[in-house]
Amino acid sequence: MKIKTKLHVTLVTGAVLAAACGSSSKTTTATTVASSATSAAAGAAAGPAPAAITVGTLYAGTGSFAVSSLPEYEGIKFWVHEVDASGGAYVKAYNKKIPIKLVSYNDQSSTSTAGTLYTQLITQNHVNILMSDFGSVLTAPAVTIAKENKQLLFDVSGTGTTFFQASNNDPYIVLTSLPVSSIWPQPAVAFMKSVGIKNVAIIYGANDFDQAQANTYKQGLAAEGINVSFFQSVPTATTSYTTLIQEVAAKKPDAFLELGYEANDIAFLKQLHSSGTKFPYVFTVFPGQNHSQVEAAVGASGLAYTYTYGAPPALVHNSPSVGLGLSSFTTAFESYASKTHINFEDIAGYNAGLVVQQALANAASLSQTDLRAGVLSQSGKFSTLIGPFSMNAQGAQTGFPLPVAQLLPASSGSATKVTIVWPKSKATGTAVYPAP
Amino acid sequence: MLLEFALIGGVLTGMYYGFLAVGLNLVFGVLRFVNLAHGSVVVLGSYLTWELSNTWHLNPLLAGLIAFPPSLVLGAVIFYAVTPRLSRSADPEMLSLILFFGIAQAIEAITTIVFTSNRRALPGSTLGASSVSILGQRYPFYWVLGAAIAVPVFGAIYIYLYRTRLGLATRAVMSSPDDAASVGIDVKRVSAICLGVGLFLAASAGSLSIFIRGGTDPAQGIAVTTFAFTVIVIGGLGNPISSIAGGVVLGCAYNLAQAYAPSWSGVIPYGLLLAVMLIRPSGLFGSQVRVA
Amino acid sequence: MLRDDETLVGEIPGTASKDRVTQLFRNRSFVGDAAVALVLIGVFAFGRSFEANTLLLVNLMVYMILAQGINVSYGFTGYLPFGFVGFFGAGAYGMAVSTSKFHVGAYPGLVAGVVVSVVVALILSPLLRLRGSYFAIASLAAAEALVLLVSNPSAQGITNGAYGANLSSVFNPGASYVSTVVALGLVTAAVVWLKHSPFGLALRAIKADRSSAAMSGINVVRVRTFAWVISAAMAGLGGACYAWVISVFYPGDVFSLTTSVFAIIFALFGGIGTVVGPIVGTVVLYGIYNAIGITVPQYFQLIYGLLIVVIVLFVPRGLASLGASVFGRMSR
Amino acid sequence: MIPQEQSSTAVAAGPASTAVRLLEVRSVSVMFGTFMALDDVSVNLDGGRALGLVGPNGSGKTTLINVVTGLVAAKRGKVLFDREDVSGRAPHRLAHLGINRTFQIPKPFTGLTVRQNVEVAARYGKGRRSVEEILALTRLDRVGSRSSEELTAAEQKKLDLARALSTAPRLLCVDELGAGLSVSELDEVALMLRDVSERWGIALLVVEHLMGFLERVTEDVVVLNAGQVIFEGSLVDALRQPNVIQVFLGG
Repeated sequence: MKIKTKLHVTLVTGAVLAAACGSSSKTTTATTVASSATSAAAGAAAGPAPAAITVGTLYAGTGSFAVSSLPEYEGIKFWVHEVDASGGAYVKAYNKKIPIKLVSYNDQSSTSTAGTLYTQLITQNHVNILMSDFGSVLTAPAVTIAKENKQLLFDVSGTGTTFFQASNNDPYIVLTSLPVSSIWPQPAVAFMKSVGIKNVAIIYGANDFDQAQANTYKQGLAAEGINVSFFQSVPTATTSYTTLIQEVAAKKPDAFLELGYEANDIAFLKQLHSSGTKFPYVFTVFPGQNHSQVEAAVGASGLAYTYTYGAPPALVHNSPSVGLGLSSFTTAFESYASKTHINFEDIAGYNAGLVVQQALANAASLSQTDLRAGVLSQSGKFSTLIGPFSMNAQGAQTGFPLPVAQLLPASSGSATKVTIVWPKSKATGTAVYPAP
Repeated sequence: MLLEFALIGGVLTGMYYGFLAVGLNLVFGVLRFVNLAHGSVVVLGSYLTWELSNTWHLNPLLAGLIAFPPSLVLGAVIFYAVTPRLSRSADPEMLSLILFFGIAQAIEAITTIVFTSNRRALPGSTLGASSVSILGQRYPFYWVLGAAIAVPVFGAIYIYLYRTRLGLATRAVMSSPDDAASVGIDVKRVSAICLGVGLFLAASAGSLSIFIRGGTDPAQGIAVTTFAFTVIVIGGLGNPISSIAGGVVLGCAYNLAQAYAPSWSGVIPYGLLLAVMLIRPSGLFGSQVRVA
Repeated sequence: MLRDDETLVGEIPGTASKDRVTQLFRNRSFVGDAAVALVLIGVFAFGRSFEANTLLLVNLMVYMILAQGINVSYGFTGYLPFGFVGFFGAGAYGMAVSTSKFHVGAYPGLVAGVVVSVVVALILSPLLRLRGSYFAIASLAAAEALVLLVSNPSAQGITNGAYGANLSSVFNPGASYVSTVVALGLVTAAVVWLKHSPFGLALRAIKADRSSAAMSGINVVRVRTFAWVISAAMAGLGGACYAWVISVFYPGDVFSLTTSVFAIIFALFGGIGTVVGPIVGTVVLYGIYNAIGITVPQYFQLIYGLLIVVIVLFVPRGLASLGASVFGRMSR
Repeated sequence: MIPQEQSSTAVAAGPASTAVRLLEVRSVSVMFGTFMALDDVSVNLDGGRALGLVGPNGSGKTTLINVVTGLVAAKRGKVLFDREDVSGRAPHRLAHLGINRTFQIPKPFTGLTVRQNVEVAARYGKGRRSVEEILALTRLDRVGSRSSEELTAAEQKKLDLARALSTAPRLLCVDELGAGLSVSELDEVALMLRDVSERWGIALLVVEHLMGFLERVTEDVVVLNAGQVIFEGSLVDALRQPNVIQVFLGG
């Protein structure tokens, strides 16, 4: 499939070149090749069952998103592997199991390339299921393309709030593996109230993901009567926080939240540690999602006693109604991907596959609208290793809550352990507040 | 108090910024083009540092010394392979710029292939201490270390330029390659050495950059080059020693912005670059336009 | 300010415009260039019937537009703006803000995109005082400053800041595609005009020697600024069309430095100062990018980097110059 | 600005009845950094007349032409053209007024053909002169379709002249046109200059080292040394002046 597509693209560009040079013979050849691909019908419910359900997705092999995108892609591949090993996914429309076939391209973290490739997946590969690449930035180009082509977009981790506004009137998107970023802070706000935090400082990156969280914090904290004494954005490319930390220290807040991407969080935590300044509660986003890498960069002493969003593998839902539980996933995935440290993105990719599986198992036909109805019908009805699945009418994920975790020193002292401390029902340890 | 912190911090980081940029200025002074691969070499130096520290458990700052021989060789190879053809072309200055952009892309690609695109960072504890107290406030140890290393580096460059024969030849080539050639200076040899030394300074600055910039990844190159270019434009193009002054101005401006208008701090280097170029192209500390 | 004894575009003394047209059509290279433009429009106008991935075609067209913009700026006047993508982004945001905040229609939105990029070009025109590499890097700084401006939370009321742009209110795949084809047509026609008009000659004269050009009566500053504005307008139009097609984007997407880099390499590879060069350069390199770049991107970047080195050293005037010399030898 | 007493004035005046004062350089000084390139220089030239500008290297001849044609700004003093103060005006404006020049090292528009080189100047210079006529006059018609960088040095000099002429100047500054030409080429170019000057009534300001060339074009000279006028009058007289001889032989 891949090779054919490449050949196809080459031929078409060749055709344009040939045309530009005034030759006409090559154009005809390319036209024939192309039209044969166009005529294939997509996702028809009637007629015989397809030999395979094609799932198309993109991943970033290089560039700024590669670090997060590659594990997520591994997770998706693992899901395909698992499903096919069990004889395929159950498809309600044909009342039988059908194997899954994965088509994927590398967008190199470039949104314009991603745009072309999403179109490629829809118009040339005619995939039954379209899954987006990691994060809001690389999902954004897929949103309009999916809507234009009336193709349902399974948005894996693009939590940007703008995708799910009711005013968009977009019935072609569902968010599979993370809640929309605007609801991430909810458990954390409750926790901060419970330990009696009165005064909070927030710095956040000027991007969709972080800004949405920051604004939710601001509103949520205000609603709880907690004072936000410092609220500032920094450009996303910022890796220098020392002076800011000094400025915040002067305000003596109980809590200091830094909402950034992974590179921001690493730089922030390192510089906070080097500054010699202490806060009772320090919160960053990524240590909970990619603990091993953040710890390697920051060092255990820099991470100790800071807080983050708790996510699997630290967060354990061991008896999900759908898919593998965390411990069996860990064993199976580690042997499949020959990895030793799994992180949240691996799980997010796998989880997206589970949601797709639910869509197939509950949709009346393979049409994109039926698939969406299939997903929505299951809102509140199943849980996976991330937690209970829940979705609103705009396709935004409202389940999979992210609890509060603290990075407590492990017994050896040279490492930290992500420990869930809130809500109590999920807690695997007790919070140490204020941090020593 | 915050002002004081921002200014002292600005001076400390600024001296390091001068070190980060001085190689670019040396190359510009001698070869008359902007080495767009400068930032990519800085990044390469950072990766070397990471490998040394993580794989070989050596002091990360050793990378700054190890880089010397390969940098000189690389400088000579690039110089002798490229300049003869370029100098015969219609627009050598622009073509050099584009050419070194190509070299930067190639270095970035090789860095990605060898080290993957994963971001690498080293905990501050690798350097020993974590913070230092100056006038009652605590500053990150690597800020102080950066400044402390920048001083001897600039001292060495000063001695090289003003106290050695090769340095005299270098200054002659900087002021006029034709005149230098006419008094028997081997302009090509001096240029090749300076390109090598410039690359070495970039690579060795990279070993601290992984701490001061909070980590490194292959795609940072062009941003580092622009930043370094801002430093040398402020200081004065073609006058390596003035780079330290340019660094301090930029360091202070950036730190003040971080303290009082953090959301605009990212604009500082670019805004300052544009302002200096349009208002005082010779730089704040550069010599006046040379008399013909 | 324009005195009555000055015009921007020189006139041929004592020649009626009709003769002028006849004269142009006798010029074989003009006919060739015009034919290229027409074929190009034809290919893309009917492109959707043989290529279902319209976004691929749109990207191809957008890069051709940008490469032609670089061509005007560097090929005709000798200024190489590394931050050329700034105008592209300005055009995209002109389109986005005018349609989603001020609720103008899509076509006025395209015009607004061009206007915004032209305004940015005029604001930045003092940069034209800078020489060669200074100018190249200064323009890069300007583009970087622009994206920080657009995405800053205090600009959110206008640009929607970091949350990005959403043009779903005017989203129209068919019309936006056709507009891109028309935009490419206009841009190509403008380059054909530049190459064959006295104005284009004046630009090339300035590039060859400023003081001789001034002594020939050319208002160097004004002519150069005008060319700079044309080049920016091209990028702005490309950006506005792209914004319309893609409809949902973040500031970083339309101000990505990679876009500048691609456009510059495509133009240089094909050959600057010609009509056909940037087109061929884009088709070949973007074609290769799509064919192999997607599967082995890091090797592709390596190939790209080395390719630039080879172009600069061995074919500084691009493929078009190679083609011309081969063609010249054959016809002899 | 009060004219200083020691300012020297050179006049190439024709019969008072017909000549009109075309160019008046009044007490011009030019500084390059701390170097005084021109020190209080005044030169006058009447319409249709020719004036030679001689002096050793670095005496300020080319700088004076640069001031007159607007490429260099004077620190003090004025340039009047047709009794109008044109100091500090942009070169293209001066070209439109009728001031033009050739360059010591010819600067053709590389990449353009010889004909296009002249066309640009004809169109933008508002000369309204026929390109073909200029090409024929400067004997470049046979190489009209060649690229300008392919020309010989002598042809490039003629191209410079052709370009200047096509803007229909009333004052033409000629900067060392003779340098590097063979004897026969010198003759040809000198004749050409005389011819166009008489035919179109162009005033000439001629910088020249080669006295043989100069005497075929004009009799009147101004001698510059170290940025100051040291002699004005006829060429024959100049060569009898001890201080002029000393400057040329001893300097």
